[in-house]
Amino acid sequence: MNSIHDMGGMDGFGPVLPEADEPVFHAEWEGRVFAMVRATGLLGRWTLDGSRLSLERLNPVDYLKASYYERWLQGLETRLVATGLVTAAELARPSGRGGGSEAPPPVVTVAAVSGSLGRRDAGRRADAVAAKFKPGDAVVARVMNPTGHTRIPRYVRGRRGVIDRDHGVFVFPDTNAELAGEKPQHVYAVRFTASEIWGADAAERDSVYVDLWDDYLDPV
Amino acid sequence: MNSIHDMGGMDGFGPVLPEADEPVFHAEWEGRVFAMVRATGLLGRWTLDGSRLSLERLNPVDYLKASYYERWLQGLETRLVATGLVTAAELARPSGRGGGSEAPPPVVTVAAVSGSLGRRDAGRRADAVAAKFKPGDAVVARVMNPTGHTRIPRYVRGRRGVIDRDHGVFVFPDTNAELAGEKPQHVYAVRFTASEIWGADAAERDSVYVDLWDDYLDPV
Amino acid sequence: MGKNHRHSEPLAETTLRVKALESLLIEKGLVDAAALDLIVEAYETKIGPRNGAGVVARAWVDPHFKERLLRDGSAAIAELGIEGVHDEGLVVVENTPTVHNLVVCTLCSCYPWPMLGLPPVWYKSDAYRARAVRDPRGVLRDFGIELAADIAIRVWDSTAELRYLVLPERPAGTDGMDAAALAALVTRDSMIGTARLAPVPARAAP
Amino acid sequence: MGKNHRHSEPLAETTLRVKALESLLIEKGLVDAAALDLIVEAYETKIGPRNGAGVVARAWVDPHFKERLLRDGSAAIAELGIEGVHDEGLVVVENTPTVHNLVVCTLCSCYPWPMLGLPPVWYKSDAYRARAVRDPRGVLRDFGIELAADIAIRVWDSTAELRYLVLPERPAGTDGMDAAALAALVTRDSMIGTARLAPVPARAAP
Repeated sequence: MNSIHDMGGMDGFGPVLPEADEPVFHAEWEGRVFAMVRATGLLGRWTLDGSRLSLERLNPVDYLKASYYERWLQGLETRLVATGLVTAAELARPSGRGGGSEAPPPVVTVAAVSGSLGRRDAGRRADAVAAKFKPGDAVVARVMNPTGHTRIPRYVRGRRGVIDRDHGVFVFPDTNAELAGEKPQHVYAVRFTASEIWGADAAERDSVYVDLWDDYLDPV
Repeated sequence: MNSIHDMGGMDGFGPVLPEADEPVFHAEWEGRVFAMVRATGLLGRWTLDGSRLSLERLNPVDYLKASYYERWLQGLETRLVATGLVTAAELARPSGRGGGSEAPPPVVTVAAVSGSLGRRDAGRRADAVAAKFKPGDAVVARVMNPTGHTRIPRYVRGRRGVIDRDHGVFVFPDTNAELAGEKPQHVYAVRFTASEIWGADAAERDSVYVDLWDDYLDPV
Repeated sequence: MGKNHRHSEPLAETTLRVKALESLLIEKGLVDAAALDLIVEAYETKIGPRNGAGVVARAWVDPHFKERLLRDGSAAIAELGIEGVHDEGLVVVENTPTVHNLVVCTLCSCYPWPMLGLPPVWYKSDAYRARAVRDPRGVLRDFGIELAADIAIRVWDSTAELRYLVLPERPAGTDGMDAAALAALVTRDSMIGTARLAPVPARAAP
Repeated sequence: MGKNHRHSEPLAETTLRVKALESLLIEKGLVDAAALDLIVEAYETKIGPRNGAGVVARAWVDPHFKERLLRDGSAAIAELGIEGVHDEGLVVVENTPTVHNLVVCTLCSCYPWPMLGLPPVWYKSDAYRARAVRDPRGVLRDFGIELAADIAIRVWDSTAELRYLVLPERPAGTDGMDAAALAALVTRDSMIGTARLAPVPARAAP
């Protein structure tokens, strides 16, 4: 969807402000949100694409106002409720434990987490899918504006590029986000000249490489 | 500039919510802001394009959070300060009159306003400028991403259309906004099919007409 | 529910800021408060959709006027003595049984003031600006209109200084009505393209 | 000054909301608090840019490793025993005197965690995501780098599940240094592409 998250090429956000000696987390709650997102991902109730979609669906004002981990928190709450793992009423309850019942043994344990630290399902698949393109081929990024999740940024749609390399076969985000099939296919790094994307005033030698799936590309 | 104001084709803003029996202004201050913007426009210190630019330069969060007349108010304050008609210190002063000095006679009077009600300089010029295109010509909207004011929306850049009609000669927004010259040139209604802009899933018969200047167009 | 209803929030700070700015402009001799009053009054009481409705009704009853109106909207409307319009470059686009027109300004809020007055909040809303060009049929659904697939939609994005007015179809059941009676049937939204005019039921015999 | 410093604002409400959510997940038997602790601890203390710096230094001293690294980053790094990386599809792109690489994720915040740890706030900021693809030279200026016009910039937008690591140029003045000493020179930002490594001044004779 063309929501505010697709911000490549937008103006008006001001300078980039590096922070000296930045901590990993700026507050304890940020670390807890990060950990909860990682841990609940192991429950297998949504895909990485689906979790991105839950952020993309935030209202644009809420998205821009929120800090990074506030966005993650909102997205996680949305996914938990959408999958029925948690109810909206439970979320709205004041902080602290509910009734007296003993908690059942946890699904995501220390052992489960230890085995997956730094690891994730990156969507690579072993399926033998034929590649539509090979390095050096001229392609055009499709003009498409799906209302669901997609990973083709607005700024390359309709622009011509060249296949730089074939990364292999991966699940397709547009369908995978809503559990509508993995549709595995080749992903390529596609090289676009900066002037093709931004116009004649772009630096002549500069280029932008974007990773794009077969279903986002047409031959020129 | 590609700021948040260029929102054609974006998702995520929710439904359109018509309001029954809507008043012209929802609060007295809205009418005052509207009137101040109209009246100060007669001072001749900025162009209509320049006043648009002052809104486009709002930070995206501020832009989206603000109601319509709040945006106008922020833009007006910016223009008044930028042109030196008012100082930032004066704006920051608490409400109410300042020192005891008598106000000088106003520049924008009732008489000045009466003559201009419902009228404005719409940028049409009598210059004899040759048209680059004629109705029926196939054109492509230029891929360009100027960092200043422009009136070519992102969603048509790089897309092919047909000249529907020639509206005549008008000042060019990109230069006129910053008082860098009127550069008068022809403006055309350009017809784009919805599928050319949005892709194959758009309704086959639908189209979008966009008014574009000669400097935004190339022949196909 | 978003921007459309922000105006109902408390805005004490904004009110003060606006009052301060007005005082400042007056104090500095830039504007006359009475001039501001005049502008507000004109848009609250004089400049509104009745102007546009009169033009539409006239086009329905006078085929020659309609032809001139579609060829050069500003010139035709100048005949009617509505002030200021000829500066605008008004373009009138006609709905037919197979074409439906819809007007938007994706970049700000351009709107034919002299014809319709100031735009409603929804017209200036982010939702309308963002969606009208991409999903006009969805937007029409928000207004309760389900447009048949075989009707072509033409969306007019007012990116320049031209202003667009939709000439809606004359409703069925209005044969013999005069221009004044017809003008009373024309709604603001029908001239933006977010409404279609309902047929007028036959009157019972007297 | 925008999003980068929002984290310094009071966030009492958010803190409570996060605590409530964690209690709820534990109470429902979904996650173990100790598992959350382990994740936080790993990213606060173990998984960070030292991993990437080791890979870069190794490539500088071992041309065969460098060749393998540029051909298949994940496979080469697996040789070094850094956990989990081979799942990622790591792509290493090399800076040269005529090419400068810069990594961004315009759509969210994709970043080579196993190599660099969690991304800094600026990498995730709207300003960086919006501008890196359009105005990489301006972004580099925000980092104090003025890149010569004859150096070609390659911006890598991480739109898929590949992750990009920049192999910076080996600084002048480092001849004869071993991998451990070289690794200490490699900064996080140089592996994202928003820093270049300064030459090492010749040491005074002992």
